[in-house]
Amino acid sequence: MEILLEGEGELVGWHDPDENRKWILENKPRDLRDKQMSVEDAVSQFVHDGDFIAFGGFGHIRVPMALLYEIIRQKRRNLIMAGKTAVHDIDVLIGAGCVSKVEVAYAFGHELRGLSPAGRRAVESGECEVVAEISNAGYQWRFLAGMMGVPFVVSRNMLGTDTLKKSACKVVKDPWSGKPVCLIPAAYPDVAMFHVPRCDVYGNAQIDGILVEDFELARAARRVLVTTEEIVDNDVIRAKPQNTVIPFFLVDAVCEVPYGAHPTEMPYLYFFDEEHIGEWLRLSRTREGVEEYLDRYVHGVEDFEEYLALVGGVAKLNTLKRVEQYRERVQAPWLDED
Amino acid sequence: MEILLEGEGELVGWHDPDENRKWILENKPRDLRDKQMSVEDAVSQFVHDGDFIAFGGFGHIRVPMALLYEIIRQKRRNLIMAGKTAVHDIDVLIGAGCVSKVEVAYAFGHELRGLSPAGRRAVESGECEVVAEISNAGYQWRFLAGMMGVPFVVSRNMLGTDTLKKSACKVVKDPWSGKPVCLIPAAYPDVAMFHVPRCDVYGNAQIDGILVEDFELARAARRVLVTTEEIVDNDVIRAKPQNTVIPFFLVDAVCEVPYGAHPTEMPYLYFFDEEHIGEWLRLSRTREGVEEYLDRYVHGVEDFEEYLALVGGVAKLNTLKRVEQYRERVQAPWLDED
Amino acid sequence: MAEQATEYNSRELLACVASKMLEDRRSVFVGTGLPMVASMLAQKTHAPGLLIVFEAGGIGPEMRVLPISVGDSRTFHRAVAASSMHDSMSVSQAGYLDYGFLGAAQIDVYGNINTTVIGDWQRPTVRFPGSGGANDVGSFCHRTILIMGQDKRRFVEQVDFITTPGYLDGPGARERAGLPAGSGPHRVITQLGVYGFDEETKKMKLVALHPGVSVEDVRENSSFHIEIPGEVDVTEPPTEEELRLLREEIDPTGMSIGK
Amino acid sequence: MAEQATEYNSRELLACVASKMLEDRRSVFVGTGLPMVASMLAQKTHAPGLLIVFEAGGIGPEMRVLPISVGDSRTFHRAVAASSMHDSMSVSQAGYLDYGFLGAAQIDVYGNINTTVIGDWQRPTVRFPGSGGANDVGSFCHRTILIMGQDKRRFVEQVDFITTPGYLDGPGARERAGLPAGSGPHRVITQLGVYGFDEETKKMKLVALHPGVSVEDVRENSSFHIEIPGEVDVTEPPTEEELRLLREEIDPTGMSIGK
Repeated sequence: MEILLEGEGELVGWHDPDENRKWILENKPRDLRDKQMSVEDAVSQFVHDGDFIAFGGFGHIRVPMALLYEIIRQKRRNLIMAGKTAVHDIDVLIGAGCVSKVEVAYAFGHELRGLSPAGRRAVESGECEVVAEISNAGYQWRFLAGMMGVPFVVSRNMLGTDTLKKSACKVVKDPWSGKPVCLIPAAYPDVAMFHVPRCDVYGNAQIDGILVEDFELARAARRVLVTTEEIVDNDVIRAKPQNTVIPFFLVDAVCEVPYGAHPTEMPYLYFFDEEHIGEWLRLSRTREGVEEYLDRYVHGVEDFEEYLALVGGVAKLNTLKRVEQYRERVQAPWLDED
Repeated sequence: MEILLEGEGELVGWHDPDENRKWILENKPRDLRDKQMSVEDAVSQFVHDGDFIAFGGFGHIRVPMALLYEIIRQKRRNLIMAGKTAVHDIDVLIGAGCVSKVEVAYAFGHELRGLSPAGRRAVESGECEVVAEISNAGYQWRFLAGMMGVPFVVSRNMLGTDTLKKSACKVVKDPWSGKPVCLIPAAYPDVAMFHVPRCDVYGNAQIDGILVEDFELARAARRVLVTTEEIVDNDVIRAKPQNTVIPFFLVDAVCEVPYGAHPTEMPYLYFFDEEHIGEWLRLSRTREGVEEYLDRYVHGVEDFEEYLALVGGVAKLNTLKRVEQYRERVQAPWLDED
Repeated sequence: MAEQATEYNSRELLACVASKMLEDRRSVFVGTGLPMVASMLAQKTHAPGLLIVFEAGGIGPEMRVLPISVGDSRTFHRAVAASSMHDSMSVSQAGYLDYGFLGAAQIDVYGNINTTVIGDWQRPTVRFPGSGGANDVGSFCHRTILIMGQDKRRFVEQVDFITTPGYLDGPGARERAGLPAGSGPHRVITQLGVYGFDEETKKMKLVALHPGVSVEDVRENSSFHIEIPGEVDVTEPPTEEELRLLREEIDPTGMSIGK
Repeated sequence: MAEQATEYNSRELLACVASKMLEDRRSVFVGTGLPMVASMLAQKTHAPGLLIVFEAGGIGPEMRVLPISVGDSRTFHRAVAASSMHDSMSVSQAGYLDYGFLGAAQIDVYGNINTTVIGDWQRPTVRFPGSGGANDVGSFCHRTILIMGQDKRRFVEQVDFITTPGYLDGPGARERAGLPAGSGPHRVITQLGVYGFDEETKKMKLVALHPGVSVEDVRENSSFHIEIPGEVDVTEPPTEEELRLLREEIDPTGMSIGK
C-alpha cells in the first residue's frame, strides 16, 4: 500500500491512538456524578486558548449559543475551529477575534442567507487562517475515526481534487481492489459543545430528530460540554435508553439553558430567529458593526436570560415556537431584500 | 504503507466497491412500493444455493426464525453463513445441512446453555467448513465498511493472534503513527434477514432496544428480507422517523409474522422459549434427533402458525410474554441439569 | 400540451428545467435553494416516486414547506427516517443516490467546479464556503446536475481551485483517481441553456437553449470552447401549473425563486 | 470484618473474588455468566459507581435480573443507553473500558488464550465457539481478567490457537504487534487461586491461593512453570452477605453460580 499522494493541509486535532487512550483513561470519570455547572464555569474550566473546538448541530441548527457567547465574553484566543458546516457559530466567533485557524468543510457562508461578511473579511485579510480543506463527509468521518480510536478511515471522496491536496488526507492503493482510496485522519477535538432538548445531571443527553454528526463528534472529542433546554430526572432517560445519543461518561459539564440555541433552530421547539440573524448579517458588514453587535448582545448583558429579553423576550420566543410548529409563517429580512 | 501480514482466511462476501455500486444501481428500487409477500416467496425469490447469508439480531435475540425454517423447507444448500454471534440460527441451519461454509466470530455455542452438538459435529466431521476466523467487532466492522461502500476499515484488534492469521484481514503500518493496524475487509452479504417489531408495507422497519449490528448489516447487504410482528401504516413510521433503523430503499421483502422470532427473544414482547431451545439441544445430540426435530417442527407443519400451535400455542406465548415483562420467572431445562 | 406561461423569472425557469431532469423512481441528494425547489416540484409533477435525501440525515421526507437549511426540521418532516450525516453520506458512497445537485462559482470545460477561493488559496481575493457536501455529491452520486450563473468569469479555462471533481483532465481520469466508476457531471443548467458532456471527450457541449437565447449568447459567455451540435433543443418554458406550484405551494415566500 | 461463610461452592467463590477486583468508579466490559454475576455483585457491594457495558449495545443498565445472554433485554433494562455493537466496541477501542472479563479453554504462561479449537484448525478434535468478543475485550480493555478452570490440559506450554492476545511472546510484544499500549491480562482466577503477570517478564505468577489450596496443587495443575513469590496471599472467602446477594438477589435460579 504505497502512498500515492499526501495532502498539504495542516493536521489539526489528531493524536496517536495510544496517547488518546491514555488521556481518556486518566481524565474521563466513569461513574454517575452530578456535572451541573454554570456556563461561565464550563467555559472557564474546559475551553482554553489555542484549543481545537467543534460545535454540535449543523449550520444554524442546535448550536450551543450560550456557550459560544461565553467563550467571547471570556476572551478566548487562537482557537482552532472545526469548520464542519460551521455557519453562524464560526462567523460570530471569528468576528469576535477568538479564532485564528479553521479547517474548512463549509464556513464563511449562511446558506440561502448569503456569505458571511465577518468571516470572509478575516480570512481575506489574513487575520484568520484556513489551514486545511475537507468535505462535509470527510469531516464527519474524521470524527468517526476518532470515535473508533483508530488513526484513520477510508473513503472514496475528494480524490483528484484540490480539496484533497489542501487537506490532511493521504491517498493509497487499496490492497484488495488495487484502486486509489482516500485515508481520512481521525479528529479529536479538545472540546465539543452541544445543545440538546433534554439531559440529566450526569450528562445523559437525548436529541430529537436528525443527529447530523453529533453521535460521532461527542465520542471523538476529549471534552464534551452540554447545554440543555431542561435537566430531566435520570428516570426519564432510563425510560427511553434508545433515545440517548450522548451517554454520561463522555460528558464533562451539564448546563441548563432554556432557548440555549437562539438564534439558531431547535427542532420541534423553536425556529431560526431570522430577524436576529439578519441583524448580525447587517451589522457584521463593518468591523464597527461587529463591535456594536457584541457590545449589545454579548458584553452588554449579564446572562443569557437578559440576552433573551433583549432579543424580544417571551413574545419573540413564542413566535419562534409557533413558526417551528407551522402555526405561523417565518419573517425574515433577507426575504424582503430581493 | 507496506503490508506486514496477510490473513490466510477465505475472503467471503467482498466486492469491488464499484461492482457493488453498479449492482445497487441496477437492482435496488428507490421508490415506495408494496413489498409484502409470503415467507415462501421471500425465500424462493431472494435466497439461493451458495449465497452468503447473515441474520440480524444477536445469538438468541430477534432472530427471523420463520425465514430460517423456510430456508430449510426449501432445501437451500451450500450456504455460506456469517458467524456473527450466530448461535441458535446457525446451529439449526447446519443441522439441516443447508450450510457448507462459515466465517466464525462466534458459532457452535449457545452461551450459558452450553455448546452446539449439531454445529460441532458438522465442523469436526468436516461436513461444514470454517473458512475464516474473526472477532465480533471485526465482523461488525466488516459490515460498517460494506455500509460505507469502502473496501476496508481500520482496527486495533486481532493483532498478534491466530484469529488474525486465519482471518481475511491484513496488517499494514499506519502512515501517521507508524504503528501496525489491522485492515478489515468489507462484507456484503447476498442476503440479510431481520425480524422487527414494526414495519410498513414498503419496508421502513423500526427496532426497539439495542440495535446490535443491524444498522450496518442492513446497509451492507445486497438483499434485505424483513419479517415483522406487525405491519403498521406508513403514518406510524413517519410519526417517529428517528426510530427507523432500516429505511425502505434497503428492503426487498416484507412478511408479517407475529412471534416470528420464536424460540428466540423479542425484546419487550416475548422471552426465549427455553423449553423449546432445550428440546433442540437435547435432540440435536444425535443425527436422528436432528431429523426428529426438523420433521416435527419444520417439515411437519404447514406454516408458522401451525408451528406456534405445536410449540405450545397461545398459552406458551402468553407465558413468554409474562417472563419477558418480569411478571413470571423463567423455566429452563438446562437450569435443572446442574 | 400544458398551457405555457409568458411571465416567469430566470430562477423559476431553472427550477422547472432542473425538475424535469429528475426521473421518477430515482433518488436525489438535495442541497439548499433551487435544488430543493426543483426536487419538490418533480415530486408534485412527473416524479412522485422520487426519493429525497439530505446530507444532515433527513431521508424521504414529506416536506410541508421549503426548508431554509439542508439540516433544519423541515428536511425530516414526516420523513421515513431521521438519521445522521454518516448514514446519508454512507448510502450515497455505497451507490444508493442517483442524482446530486451542485452550484458553482467557477466551472471548466470538464465540469470541474470551484466553490472555495478566487485567487491564491493562502491569501484569497474572495473566500467562498468551500466544499461543504459538494465534493461528496460530486464524488458519490451517479449523476450530478449543476445549476449556476454563466459568464466569462464563471465559465473559465481553468478554475482557481478544483473543489469538486468533474471529469478532471478528461476521459478515464475520475476512475484513475479512484472516484466511483461511472459517476460524474450529467448536466449544467445556466440562465442561457443546458449543457451536457461529450461521451468521448468528456468536454462540455450545448444540449438546449432557453427560449430566446442564441448560440452566440452561449459563446460570448464562456471563456472555453463549448461544442455546439448541429441540432440544439429549446427548453420548455414553465407551464402555468408549474408556476402555480412553485409560487403557491413550494416557495410562497419566494426565498429561492424570488418574488 | 464481615462474617465469613463456611458453605459455598467454587463458582460462588470465583464470583466473589472476581467482584473484589473491580474498583469503584471504573468501567467493565461484561460477558455471559460469572462476569455478569461478579459485576452485579461489585455494584451491590464496594463498587456502586461501576459502569457496566455489554458488547451488543447495553450501556449502564440497572439490571433487575441476571441476563442469560449479553444481548438480551435484561442487558439494557433501565440502561442509560440502548445502543449498538459498533458503539460499544468503538468506545472500548477508544479506551473508555477499564476491565474486561474472559474465559478460556487453554492459556499459556503469557496469558494468551484459546477459545477456538483443540487440535488442527482445519480439522479440529474439538471446535469451540471462537473469539466472539473475546479478542476485542483482550485487545481493547485496559485490564483483562480471566476466569477459568485449571488443570494441566488447560494451563499449557503452548495453546493450540491464540484466539485472544495475552502478552504474546513476552515484554513489548503487544505493542510491537500494534495492540493498544498498556493493555493486557491483569489477573487469572481459577478454582485454585489468583494469578498475575510479572512486570518484567510478563509471565504468569501466583498472587493468592484460595483457602485450603497448596502451592503443590498449583504446580500439579499447570503444564508450565508458575512463579511462586515468597509471600502468597490467601483469598477472602465469601461473606454471608455476599452469598445472600448472590443466591437471593443476583442469581436466584442458579444459572451461573449453580445450586
